[in-house]
Amino acid sequence: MNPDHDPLLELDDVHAYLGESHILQGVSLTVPRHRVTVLLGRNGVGKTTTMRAVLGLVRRTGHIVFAGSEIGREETHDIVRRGIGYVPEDRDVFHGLTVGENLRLAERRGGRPRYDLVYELFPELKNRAKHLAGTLSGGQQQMLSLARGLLNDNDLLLIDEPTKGLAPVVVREVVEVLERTAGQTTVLMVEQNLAVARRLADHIAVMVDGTIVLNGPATRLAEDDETVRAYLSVESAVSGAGS
Amino acid sequence: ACSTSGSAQGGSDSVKVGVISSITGTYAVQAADFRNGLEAGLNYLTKGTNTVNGRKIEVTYADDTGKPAVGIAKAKSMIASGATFLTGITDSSIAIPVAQQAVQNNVIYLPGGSASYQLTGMSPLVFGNANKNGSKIFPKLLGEGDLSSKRLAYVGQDYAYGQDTYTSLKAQIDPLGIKSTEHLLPTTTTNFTAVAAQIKAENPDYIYSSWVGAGTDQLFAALRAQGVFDTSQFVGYLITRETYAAIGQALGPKGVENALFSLYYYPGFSGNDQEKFLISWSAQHKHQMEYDDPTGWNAAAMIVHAVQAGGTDVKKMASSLDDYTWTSPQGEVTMRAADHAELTPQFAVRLTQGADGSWTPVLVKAYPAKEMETPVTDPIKRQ
Amino acid sequence: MTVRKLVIPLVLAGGVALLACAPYLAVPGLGVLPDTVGSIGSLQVLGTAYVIAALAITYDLLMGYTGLVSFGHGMFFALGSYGFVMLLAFTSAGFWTAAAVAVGITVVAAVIVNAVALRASLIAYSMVTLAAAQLMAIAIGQNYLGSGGVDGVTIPFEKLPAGLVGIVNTKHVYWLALGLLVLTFVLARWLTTTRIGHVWRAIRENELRAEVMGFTTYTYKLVVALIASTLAGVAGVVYAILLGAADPGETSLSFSIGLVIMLILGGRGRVWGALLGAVVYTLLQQRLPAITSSAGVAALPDAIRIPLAQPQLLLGVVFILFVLFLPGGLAGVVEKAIRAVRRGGSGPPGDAAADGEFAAAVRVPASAEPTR
Amino acid sequence: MSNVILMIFTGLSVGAVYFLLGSGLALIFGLMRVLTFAHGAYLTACAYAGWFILRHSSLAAGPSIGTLLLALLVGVVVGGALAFLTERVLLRALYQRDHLDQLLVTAGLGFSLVALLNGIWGPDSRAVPTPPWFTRTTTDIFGAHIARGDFVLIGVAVLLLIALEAFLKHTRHGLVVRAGVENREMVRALGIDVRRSFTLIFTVGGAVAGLGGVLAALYANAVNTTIGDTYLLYAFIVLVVGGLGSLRGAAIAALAVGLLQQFANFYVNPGLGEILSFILMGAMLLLRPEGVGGKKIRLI
Amino acid sequence: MTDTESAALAVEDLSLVIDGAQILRDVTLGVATGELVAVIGPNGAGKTSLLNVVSGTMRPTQGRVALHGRDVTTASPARRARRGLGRTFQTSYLFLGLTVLENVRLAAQAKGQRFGGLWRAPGRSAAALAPIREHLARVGLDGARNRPAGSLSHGDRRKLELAIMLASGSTIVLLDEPMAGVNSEDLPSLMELIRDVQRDTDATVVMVEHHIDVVLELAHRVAVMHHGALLAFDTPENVVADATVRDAYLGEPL
Ligand SMILES: Nc1ncnc2c1ncn2[C@@H]1O[C@H](COP(=O)(O)OP(=O)(O)OP(=O)(O)O)[C@@H](O)[C@H]1O
Ligand SMILES: Nc1ncnc2c1ncn2[C@@H]1O[C@H](COP(=O)(O)OP(=O)(O)OP(=O)(O)O)[C@@H](O)[C@H]1O
Ligand SMILES: CC(C)C[C@H](N)C(=O)O
Ligand SMILES: [Mg+2]
Ligand SMILES: [Mg+2]
Repeated sequence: MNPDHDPLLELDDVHAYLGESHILQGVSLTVPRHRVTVLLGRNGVGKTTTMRAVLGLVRRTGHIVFAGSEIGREETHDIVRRGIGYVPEDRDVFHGLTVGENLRLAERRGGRPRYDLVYELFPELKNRAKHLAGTLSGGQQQMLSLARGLLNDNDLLLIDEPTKGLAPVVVREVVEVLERTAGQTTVLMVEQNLAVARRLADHIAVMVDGTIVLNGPATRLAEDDETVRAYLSVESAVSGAGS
Repeated sequence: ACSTSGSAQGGSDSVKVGVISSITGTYAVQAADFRNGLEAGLNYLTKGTNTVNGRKIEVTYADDTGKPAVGIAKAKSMIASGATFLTGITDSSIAIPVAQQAVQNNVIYLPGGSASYQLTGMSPLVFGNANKNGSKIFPKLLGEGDLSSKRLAYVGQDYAYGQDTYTSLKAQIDPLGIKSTEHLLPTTTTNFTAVAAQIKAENPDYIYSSWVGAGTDQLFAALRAQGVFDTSQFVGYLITRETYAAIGQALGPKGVENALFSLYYYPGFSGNDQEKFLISWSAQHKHQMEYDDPTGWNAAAMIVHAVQAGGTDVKKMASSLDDYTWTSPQGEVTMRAADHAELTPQFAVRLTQGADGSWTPVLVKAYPAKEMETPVTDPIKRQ
Repeated sequence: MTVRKLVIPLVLAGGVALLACAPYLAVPGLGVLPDTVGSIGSLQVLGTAYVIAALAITYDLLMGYTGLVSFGHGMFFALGSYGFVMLLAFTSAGFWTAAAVAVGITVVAAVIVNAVALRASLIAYSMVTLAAAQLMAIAIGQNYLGSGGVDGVTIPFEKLPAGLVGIVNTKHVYWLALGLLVLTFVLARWLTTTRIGHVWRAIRENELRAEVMGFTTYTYKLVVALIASTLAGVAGVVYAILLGAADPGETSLSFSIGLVIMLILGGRGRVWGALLGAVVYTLLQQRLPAITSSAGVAALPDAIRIPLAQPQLLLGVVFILFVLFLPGGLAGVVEKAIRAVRRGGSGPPGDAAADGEFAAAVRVPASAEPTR
Repeated sequence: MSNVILMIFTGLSVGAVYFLLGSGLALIFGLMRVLTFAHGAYLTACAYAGWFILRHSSLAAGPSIGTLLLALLVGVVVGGALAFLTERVLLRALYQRDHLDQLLVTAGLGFSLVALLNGIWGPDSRAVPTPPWFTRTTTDIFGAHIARGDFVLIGVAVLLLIALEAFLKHTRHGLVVRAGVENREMVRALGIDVRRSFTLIFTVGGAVAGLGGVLAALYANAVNTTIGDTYLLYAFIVLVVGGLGSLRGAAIAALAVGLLQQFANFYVNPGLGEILSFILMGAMLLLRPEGVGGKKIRLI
Repeated sequence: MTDTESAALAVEDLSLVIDGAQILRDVTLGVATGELVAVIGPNGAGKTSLLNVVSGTMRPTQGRVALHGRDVTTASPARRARRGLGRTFQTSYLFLGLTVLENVRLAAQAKGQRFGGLWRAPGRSAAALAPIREHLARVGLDGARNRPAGSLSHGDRRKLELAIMLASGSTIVLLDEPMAGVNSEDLPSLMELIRDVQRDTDATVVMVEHHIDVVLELAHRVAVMHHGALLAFDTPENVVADATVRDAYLGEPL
């Protein structure tokens, strides 16, 4: 089966708005099954917003098809229950809840939470289960956030900068786990650490100012290094001095 | 008065009366009573013409909503549009500043339901209602005979009204040799067990309460639970009809049997023409009579007399009311010149429960205004 | 730019001049006011609205600009009122002495209460001020120092300057109230544009960040609290003159909540929003009963009449609708309208804020804030 | 001695009433961070609902146990329903906004609801028929006359504490709401319908207020439109002293405030207890801002 | 090793215990004026806590903190800031409702606080705004200056933190993971920026950073923390060569 012909997630002309700003201006993107797709782009181009649009966390229009069904109009919790794990860029752990409670909250009804996997990857979380998540260090919070995303057996993982704030050793472990899970799970991730991106990416998508300008197999990243770099160094019209 | 405003002259063909009351708010019942009594009184005294000496009595009503700021604004605007009389206020915190306005602006203030002491003796233009406080009925409720060995415990709200009531009570019972203790509690009290236990420990012969409004029922329940009513006789006020049942129930069978209350107006007692008229007027207007209906009637009586005797001169109108006596549905009423305290009859009643479960006061004894006269403590200073 | 700089003060000055002429205007009050604009009743209502508006502006400095939600701001207003009236009534102090001492008392109380309350965190600050105000309410309710309990205390009017006594002089009291409002407004407007005003807003946004930046936030908060409380005390004195009395209602929780409501109606964090909200609130409160007790309402069937006959109910409903549908308050509506008009004229939408102006009422989504 | 016992029991029963109202507040505030000023109005409305059921009973004999339970049930249902509607209609739109907006909308509702009750039944007190054994019969413990109702109140408060704690422990709703207050979007992004839990918790809070309202009406023998506000202030004290949102903290605080008030009022000076309650609240906020049962979190 | 007496920033015997957990243990560290020190260490090693104690948002249970030789152990964060200390936060910590420009301007204002100046409006002329816009331009945010900080993307917020730092004119700068979330294309220019500023103003910089390339490129010396203690404090080369550091922190390269 050719993954390109059977994408797990497909965005077609998706527009998203924040306040009065038009952030995504017609994003079209395919995320092939059982592959890692890395979304690249400068700060402020709309990578995070794209993920949030898939989850229904921002006002959006256009078509979003997940595993064959249109989810562009569904509510966030219904979308997520279809089998999506989300690791936000801000960590967004619940500071007032303990580490254990954070994980308990992430358990999906009817599913089998994979505590063994999570604790093996981040043993620290087990030791700190009774502590408030708000007392964790930045990196430890990132671990918790990743753990919440990995806890359930999801079909799709949306991961926004998974290695941000992690020590190099841990980055390595995370990469290995993601490689392992990629066999059964589909991953769409944003990653600024180029080493990580290179290692994991099967597919890439490059964003400039709210649209996808490049979307294809990662071999292009190596071959077309110049093109990709050219896109990536385009000053964003939103945050750049040019506006 | 500092200013002789043109307002008092008004239109020479009409007399303007401004009624300010809590049409909405805590004292809405009193406001409705007052209005009914006033209208009935005016109708009766002017034989339905609503004119005195050829001058029309024009009454306007305003809602103070229980707020002094609103009440004062209404008063000022009524004064500005030529009112000669202001009346109708139940809430003391509005009555006092409005009475001040009346003095400043050469307008006559007539009593509404407010029981504040500060109104008596304030000014030649201000007429107070002294019935609810400082009444001689207090000792009468305690019974005849030698009382010198008796003890009384007083419970009241810890502000001017409750404090004043105790002061006047004490002034009446000290000469009789009755020893008394006072228990003043914050108006916001909700649990009365502590005070009930204290009173129980004192084992007084009488327990006297001037409590009104929120907390009344808890107070009675607590006194009863501690068995105060088993050993002490209750004496106190009855205010609106709505509270009869709560008080009766709380007192319990034994407590209610012994309890004696004072009442400002006992419907049906005087049986005079005025009362008959008020009763039929109320029936016509589908109004349930209460203790403040005569307050309105009394205001009407004073207005009509003042206009007859004083013409258009405010000072003359006011002085015509000094020591004026009239017949009201309550009986004979006098406006005492020295301090402008309104002397009215008082009634001692018991509370009884009818077969249908409703509670009604039953007359024990009526006291005419003369017997109710208290010493003048705060005479009006006249230049 | 320069045109704006000239036009706005001119318009404001013109507005004030017009309001100052109100006592001589025989324009109909159109139901908003009890009578014609220049009538005594209307002047009294307007005067009350002005004083309350001045108070609301001082509260906006605290709550709208600095983010300090006090539930006891009425306390300082009441201290001004009670201090002034009680000094006049029970001491030989004259008018000016009483006024000055009353404001002095307010300042001392404000220093004590705020120095203590500001040590606590934000929500605790609300509660400590609530506790302080309740203690004062209890003290007044229980007639401490002759404060009169529920009756309040009235001004012995012989001690007032002759020009403030009697309804013929209502216009003087009106001007006094207007003067207070103009003074407070100008002062607040100016304060909010200064550097200190910017620090207050920074504290509202993120206090710890401001502290780490080098602002001793405690001192800044104390300064704004003192300014607001002192002005509230002055407003209290004027209110006492207007009312002829000190009124225990000023100490109640609902009075202080009323201030919050005014800011919401008008739009918090904007001086003229507070002004607008307070005026509308006061007018509604004074005028709704007239509507609800009108003959038209009395004739309605019970199910409609009962709700309509309760001004508090209508006020509550109006207020709920505002919170729900006009979160920027009246000021927000006006600003939106102005922006729409300007946009229709020229310039791209994003260009409205000039360099150095605060961003116009940005609503940062909750998720954008760091979870603390 | 008998006075000490009496004061302990009345202190406990006053504390129980404070807890009945305070726990609903603590639940709502502790989990949802909504400081609801409508809570007093719920209590008042439910007190009237209870009175509505009880008023047909004879005043002398008092209502039967069945009627009593019915009144309690109606109170709980009315309180729950009011809270349910409040949450659905008013609060739901406001979670993305400042907590102050939520406070204000409930304050507006509180105003309106009390005004409506005023419009229908007037400002005067209404007598609530109470079974004779509730307020009028006493049990003697070491010579102190303790009203039987006091035992009922204390019992109900204890049961309520147990029930609420069990509810939070054995369901995920408490967790969902606490997390939802911090970051609503993230809870949704975990696949949880956060709105359901919010509605449920708010409704439970209202139902608890309803229970408190009917009991307060029985306890006072009467209802009027101010009873909610009277208790609300003390419920706030309990909430604050207990540590914003801790149920157990609220229980301890309610107990402490109740006892403090009774002893101060009895042994020193009536009214002192009320003043001391506010001083206690102020002191607590300054010395231990997180309250008896609250926890501190790292800021950065 | 810098003598802690003459150091711009010195901490001595610093310990921090919260609820029985030892978060910092006897940390002694001196950073010379004009030196750029990187702090590395596993997650939860205590790096941020060290910055918190130095900047005053946390009080140590034991030990001393000195800035330019002056003891500030009990001083408030604001006092330390006025002594020239500035810091950024691990997760951006900004005035979200104020514009980007205002965020930066406040930092500049904090530097020159004078009582009289408080009662004047901040300058709005082009000349007055020039230095602020200059700072914004250096991090690439001048175009966004009138937008509320709350509407910036994550990476842009990190850049704004740096601009704030520039404007504050601090002589001792603590940076907590300044590069986290910054897109890879902008890394070199921001590194350049940090180096330039540090050189031009002779500022003392302590930077916590997990980007090992950045550390190697910028740092004069590297402090390694582990379980709250200072494990090593040496040149980047020596630290990277250290076997324990490799095992506990760096691991195999990807
Ligand atoms: N609340 C908001 N209002 C207006 N614009 C916003 C808001 N939040 C974000 N934006 C803008 O939306 C654009 C896209 O933001 P997004 O967070 O998706 O970027 P990103 O590609 O993830 O950037 P980064 O790499 O920095 O995380 C940015 O230009 C940002 O400034
Ligand atoms: N308030 C607190 N209560 C309990 N533990 C705390 C508290 N603050 C910090 N800690 C713990 O102290 C340790 C050090 O935290 P710190 O934030 O300093 O780590 P860090 O070195 O900055 O880590 P990272 O690289 O992940 O940001 C962590 O284990 C953290 O959980
Ligand atoms: C007897 C009461 C109705 C009097 C009222 N409390 C007053 O203001 O004086
Ligand atoms: Mg992003
Ligand atoms: Mg850290």
